[in-house]
Amino acid sequence: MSLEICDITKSFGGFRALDGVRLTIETDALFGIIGPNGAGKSTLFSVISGFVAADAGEVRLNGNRIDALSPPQRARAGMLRTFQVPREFSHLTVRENLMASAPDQTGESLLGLFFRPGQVRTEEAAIAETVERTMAFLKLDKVADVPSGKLSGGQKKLLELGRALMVQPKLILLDEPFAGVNPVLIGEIMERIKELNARGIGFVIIEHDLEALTRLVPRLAVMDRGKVLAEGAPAAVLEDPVVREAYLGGVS
Amino acid sequence: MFYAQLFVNGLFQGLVIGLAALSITLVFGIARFPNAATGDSMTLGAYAALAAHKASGSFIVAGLGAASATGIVLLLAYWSVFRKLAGRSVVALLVASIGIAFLLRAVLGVAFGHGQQVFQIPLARPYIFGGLRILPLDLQMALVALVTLIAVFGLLYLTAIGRQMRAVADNRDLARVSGIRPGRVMVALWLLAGAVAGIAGMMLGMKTIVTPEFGWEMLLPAFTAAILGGIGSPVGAVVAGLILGAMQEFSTPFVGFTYKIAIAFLIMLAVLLVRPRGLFGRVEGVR
Amino acid sequence: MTTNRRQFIGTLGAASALIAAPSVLRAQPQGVFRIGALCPVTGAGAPYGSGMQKMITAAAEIVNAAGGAAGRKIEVVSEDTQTSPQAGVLAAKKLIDVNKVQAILGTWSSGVSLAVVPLTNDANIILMNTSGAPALSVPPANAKGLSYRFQATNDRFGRAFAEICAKEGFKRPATMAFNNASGIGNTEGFRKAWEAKGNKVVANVVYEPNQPSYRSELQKVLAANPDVIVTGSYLSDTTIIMREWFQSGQPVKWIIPGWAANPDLVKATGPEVVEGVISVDSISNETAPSFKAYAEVYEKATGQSGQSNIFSAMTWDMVHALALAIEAAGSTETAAINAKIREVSNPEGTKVYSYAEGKEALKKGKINFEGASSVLDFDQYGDVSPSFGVFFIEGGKLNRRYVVNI
Amino acid sequence: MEAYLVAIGIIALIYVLLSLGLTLQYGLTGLINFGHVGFFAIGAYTSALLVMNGAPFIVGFAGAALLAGIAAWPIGLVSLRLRDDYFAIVTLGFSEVVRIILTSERWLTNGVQGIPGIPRLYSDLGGAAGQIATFATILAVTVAAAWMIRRIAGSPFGRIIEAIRDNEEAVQALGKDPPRFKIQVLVVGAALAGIAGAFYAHYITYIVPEQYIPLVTFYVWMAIIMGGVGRVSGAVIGSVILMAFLEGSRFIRDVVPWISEVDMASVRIGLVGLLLILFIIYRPQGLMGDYTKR
Repeated sequence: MSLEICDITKSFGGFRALDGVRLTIETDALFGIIGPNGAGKSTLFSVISGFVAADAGEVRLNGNRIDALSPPQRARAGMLRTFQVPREFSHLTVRENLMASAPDQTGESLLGLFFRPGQVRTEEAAIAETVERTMAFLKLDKVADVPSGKLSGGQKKLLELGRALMVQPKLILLDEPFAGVNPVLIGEIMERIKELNARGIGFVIIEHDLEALTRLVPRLAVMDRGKVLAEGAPAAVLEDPVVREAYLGGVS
Repeated sequence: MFYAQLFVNGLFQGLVIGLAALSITLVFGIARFPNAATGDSMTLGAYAALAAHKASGSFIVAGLGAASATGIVLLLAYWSVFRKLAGRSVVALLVASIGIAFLLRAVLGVAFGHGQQVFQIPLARPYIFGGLRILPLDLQMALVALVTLIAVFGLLYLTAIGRQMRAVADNRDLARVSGIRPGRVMVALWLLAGAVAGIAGMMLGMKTIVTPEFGWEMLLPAFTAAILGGIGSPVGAVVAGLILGAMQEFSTPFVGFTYKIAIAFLIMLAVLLVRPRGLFGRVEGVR
Repeated sequence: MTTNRRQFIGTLGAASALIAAPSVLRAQPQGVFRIGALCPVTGAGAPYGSGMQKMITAAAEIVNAAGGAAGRKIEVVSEDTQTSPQAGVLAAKKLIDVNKVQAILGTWSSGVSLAVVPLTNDANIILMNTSGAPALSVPPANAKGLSYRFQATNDRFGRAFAEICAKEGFKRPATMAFNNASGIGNTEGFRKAWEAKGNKVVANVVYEPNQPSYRSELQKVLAANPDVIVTGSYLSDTTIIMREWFQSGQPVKWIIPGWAANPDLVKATGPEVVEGVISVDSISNETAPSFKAYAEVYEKATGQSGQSNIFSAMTWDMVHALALAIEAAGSTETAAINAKIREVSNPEGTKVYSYAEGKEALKKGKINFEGASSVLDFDQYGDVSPSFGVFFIEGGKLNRRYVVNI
Repeated sequence: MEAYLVAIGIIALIYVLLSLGLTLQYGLTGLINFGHVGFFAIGAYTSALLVMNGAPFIVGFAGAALLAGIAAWPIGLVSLRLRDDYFAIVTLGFSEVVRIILTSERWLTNGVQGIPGIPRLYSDLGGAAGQIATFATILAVTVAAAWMIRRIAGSPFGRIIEAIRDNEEAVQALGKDPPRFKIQVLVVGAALAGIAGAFYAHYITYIVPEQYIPLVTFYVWMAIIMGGVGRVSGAVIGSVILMAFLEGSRFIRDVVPWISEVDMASVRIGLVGLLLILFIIYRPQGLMGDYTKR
């Protein structure tokens, strides 16, 4: 079971954001991607999740090509993503954000809403229960009824993770989950990720914070200028001279 | 020959559409919203040109009057309305621009009355080129459009402020980082977009008659041309205006004179669905 | 929601009770006959509307000065239609329900008249309009015969055009119509009348308002090589068309309705362009004493000449015809008044030109009121048939050559 | 007096119905529909033509809702692919095309001559009673529509459309297809406008293409912006203010006599413009507060 990224290339105007990226990631792994600004990390996520179409290359999930699938279809296949800048539904409360994320609700269609009210009520009760558990797990229960636009940056990151969890994911792509988050909360989030991974959910994590990432993931890839420079265990990768040259700017 | 003549008629009408579309595309590219006040700005330009023409008897003065009056009024609109909406949604700006359109029309209606006004232009028989009738007035009009375009493109490509405008249009954040002051760019933008709309209004007024309502009707074809040309592309807007004008007239033997107005809409729809970035547009999508 | 529903039912009950209230509440004050002046004071009809309204008030004052009608004073309540059917309906509702008027006078555009006439029919009161749409003559609009039209229908205009066309010896007419009820009404009326004479129309073009140019439309019409073009047009589009036609250089004659081919057109295009254009207009009864009386009052009220607004001559006549019918009926019942309107306006009878004169003559026998806008004879549909003046534009002046009666 | 108020009430309720449709589309979902009047026109013509050809009123109204809804379908399909502002322009163009079709297809719509003599609701009850019954019917329909929209707003469906309004891509990232929701919203809002159109046709009894100009759309926008975007109470209050404005302008000349009659139409449209600008700048949440203050 794996996510395979084969020779993905993507240009914006004359700028080559991804240049033949090739990676294979086990879907139950904890996998990190690091790289400087503009290395193409977020673009890679957008290509994997279907928001940006690649110019060339293939994306396979469990051996099946998914390039033709729309972003929602990819999400329904169990591969969720979060965004670098949190995209909470700002006028909805935390609870509503999570309830909205539950999949396959009868009340999501107007016909179901008006003609199967009993079914809708039953489902709502079940979803509410799941939401309570998710909020407790992510320690969001204190802000359950706060409009999500008013949350702190870290809480928004947690909420994004929570929404993804509501969809019963197999693999979550986390885009900079620690950026702008206070250190205490970073520890918290890392614990949650480890717990979830232990339950079989895979993570691919883009991160700036090298130190945080090396504590979390057993394997990572380094990207620069749209290319993967190296891949492997953090210690080995960081010793790679090419990586040191490109990413760490020669700092020893 | 019948069709060739229709085609030529359309091209000259397309000049006005193209200039209006140029004003829209400048604003859309830089201020990032569809300015629904463009049509009524044209009306303002036409009245300003009328007044200047009556006072001076010179069409050059009339053109300058149209350009400066409309530019200044749009700049005032920017200062008093659009600037206050910075950071708000596109809807807010769009609705505000409709408000400005209505307000302009009302003021012009009260100030100049609802009766029609005309430019006192001596009428002349057409030149005939191989059976095609071409009016001297249309040729003069084309010259005015050409001068306007040269001025606009000169400004955009040869001056510092023009380069800054294009930089902001390309990437606002990048432009800010590189030290461009958006305030100055916006002032230049509104003056320029207003001046172009004003000239377009004067041309429309010279071809037809001037009433307080006449500019609004140009909005749909002008938006269409802006989209067809590719939002943010000045060259595209003008070329698309010409194409649109020609297509509208060319279609009349087949669809009649009523449905030719709907042609603009169908073209717009087709472009948006098939090639959203238009003829000359950048990659930036419409989705 | 429950409170809402209860409140709603309560309100509904109260409202029905009030409206179904005994007729005592609805009765008019003694000694007054109230009429509604429902004119296009704002909107597209604004150039005429306020003059029309003023003439209704002024004529009512004259009637009252002569002792009123059937012993009652005429009282006028004014409202604005905004030249919009929706606003017109609301205004008519107000006049009928709040002011309890017994007749509504002065609706102008066909859209407003067509929307108001069901209300006046329901309320069983008279409506007098100046609209052109043929639909107003027949049921359902005029199902009760309570609606009177003081303006020539568009159809009649068209027939006049055909008459002139024949008289001038044109053989190959084409038409150009502004795409609205009045524009198409004119050219369709022309086409029907012309084809009824066994002739053919070589081209028909309908064009849209507010176009930057009508060159392609013209091109199509001229391609048929007509010797005359008959239009159903307005001033603004006619201005553009005439200028573009002149520049095309193809010789052709024009027959244009008077509201488009007028001194404003000459001013807009210059005299050279419109030289020889034939302008057709329904003409007021300008030699009659009634017109003189009207024109005097109109000039005093507005500072403009009586000829500048034919619709206000019509509203002037409305009050006169209505008041004379009331006087003749000796009653304020709608049915009784309605029965007398044709009797006091149409021949046979002593010709009278003012209210006082008519009131006096009524004592002796039948009268025939001759109005300011026309001789005011209503046909079976309640339509007048005014005369049409045929004007030729010569050297920038409109010279009347002859008059056509349909 | 009462009958006049009932008449104003009927027109006001027609605007409430229109505003409710827009509240669902723009207020809750964020769709900038600038072509509302097109659906209003489709409803008016559909019901008028059906009833005048012998169909019962209920069929006329159902047809109006259905056809307006169906017309929204292709517009919905287009909306899937367009950004907000483009969608606004497309819908504006759509309503103009509707007007052009109504003008041109004379065999069906009688073109610019319009359709006179459209049957009124409850005409057999006679003037006052029929009027009250009409008012009661449209009130009942409006209350039902308001109830439906509140129900939608508080439902799983409502959560998603508000989520779409707040961030469409995030909704996609959760495995949900925004187009599915947008189309439903457009169809329901259009159907409401269609029903409003049917009421309008059977109340005014005369319809003509020139009644269906974009200004009507912007009247409705003015109503919801003044009332408060995304709230049922906002739609109601906004429509009441709009009606007071439209009818009340009869009295403006009494207050400011130096405005000539001819200029009143200009003053009216200028005030619409000014109010739009002022509300957008200084009170974007409207009088009743918008969805942020629910």
